Amino acid sequence: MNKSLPNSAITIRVQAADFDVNAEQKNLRELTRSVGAIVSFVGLVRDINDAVSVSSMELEHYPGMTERTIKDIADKANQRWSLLGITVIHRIGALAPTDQIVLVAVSSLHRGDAFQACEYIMDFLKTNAPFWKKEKTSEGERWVDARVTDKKAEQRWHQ
Amino acid sequence: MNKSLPNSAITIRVQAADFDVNAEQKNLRELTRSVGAIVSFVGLVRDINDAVSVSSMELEHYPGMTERTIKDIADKANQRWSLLGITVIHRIGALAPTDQIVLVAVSSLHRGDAFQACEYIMDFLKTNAPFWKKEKTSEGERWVDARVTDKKAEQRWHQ
Amino acid sequence: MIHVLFFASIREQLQTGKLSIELDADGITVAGSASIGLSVSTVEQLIAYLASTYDQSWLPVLSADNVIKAVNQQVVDKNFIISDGDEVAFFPPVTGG
Amino acid sequence: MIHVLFFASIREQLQTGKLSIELDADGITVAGSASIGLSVSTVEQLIAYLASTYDQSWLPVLSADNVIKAVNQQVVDKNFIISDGDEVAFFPPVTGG
Repeated sequence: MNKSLPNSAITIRVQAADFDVNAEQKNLRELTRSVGAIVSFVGLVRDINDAVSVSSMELEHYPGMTERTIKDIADKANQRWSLLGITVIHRIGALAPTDQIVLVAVSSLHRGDAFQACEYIMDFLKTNAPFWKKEKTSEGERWVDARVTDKKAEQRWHQ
Repeated sequence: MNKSLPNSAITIRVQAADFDVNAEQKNLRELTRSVGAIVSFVGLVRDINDAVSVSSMELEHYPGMTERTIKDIADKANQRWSLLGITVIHRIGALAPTDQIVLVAVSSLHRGDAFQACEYIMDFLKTNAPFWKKEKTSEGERWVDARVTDKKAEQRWHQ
Repeated sequence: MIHVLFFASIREQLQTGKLSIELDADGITVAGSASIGLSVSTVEQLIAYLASTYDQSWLPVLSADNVIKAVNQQVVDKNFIISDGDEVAFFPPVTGG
Repeated sequence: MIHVLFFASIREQLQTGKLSIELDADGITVAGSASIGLSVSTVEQLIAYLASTYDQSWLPVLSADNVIKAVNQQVVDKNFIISDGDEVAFFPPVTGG
């Protein structure tokens, strides 16, 4: 396993602005000409959550701890699989349905590593990174509840 | 399981031209405002394969059977997981290191389905879709050998 | 000085986002107030102190099982010992991504 | 008429990408030639016929274990029965993606 991914190959950003998947993948492709696989996850704001119509949401976070938690997750993924680059971008502030929320993009020589690491990073980000969603819905404002399925997704990796 | 993904939500293209990941993801996002997750795989031409330097490659295919095989794989993924859209684009012709070869993008309500289906489609495409790579290397031209690891990756899904 | 932060639904319930507590040799004092001489060393004791100082309604909010405690941006349990200069945060289960 | 296609390394080894075979009531004939009266019904028999008609060196190439046979763009085994109008393809293990 490659445990020597330099810090420069791990990019973590928390920002209000939207992100450009092409540009982020291009950065990963330019890190090394040996990249054979890039797996990307993009999470989007859905128009309906738990059967209630969502008109917009506000994403709150804990500045500093979010970046630190994501970096720790990325480092662990990098120890576990052979990776060439990791990019994680998470948006904060006001978002509307179909908006992009989060990007996790992982590059590697062979696809198995990138698939596993990308899902691992998302599973731990979901359950550990201090972000909170507050939805404006047809029934008023509400904080989104944490999902048991997300906790189960994380726990798979401990087995 | 959603077994009713309409044909319009499955896009399969075999083309010499490059593809634009942003544009393809945008298409998936516009299919329905309920999309919560998009997982994308991009395969790239590597500069080194089996320890030999690669200067370029030529991708040959079996016109008709490639599209038909990929459609069959996408249909099976759609029966197995709850998906909202599937896009597969595979390039043919002359390609150089760092060029994009293939895109598999899958959208769903929740990320687990998209991750699983994207990897499933790639694993079966690798072992079943009739494409062949011929590399120009520092040691001359050679047809790329099929990998045992790709066959094993496919066989996981039969268990 | 201890920096205390509250996020999301906890911040709303307490109607407070952050506050600072002055530590002195005898215990802690609210910033700008006199020391009240209460000994605080663990996160659990900090919660009791905050409730006694600000509002007893804070006790059940901050003691709830699902409230996450972090000291210096690392998740800890209620027995974690706080030191001068620490940043202590309370927040509900996270829902990003 | 049966359409026969060869791809990649097989195409290069045979120096042929495609050819057509005329089927008649008695058996098959090479397109434009007279019938040779050889009975062909399975993929395996087609391989033997192609080798006898074109070049005996084709027999080991097309009979190799790892050669994939497809009829009408579906993978089949050597015992698959060919019908008039079928498209029969021979190719090595695939390496796309």
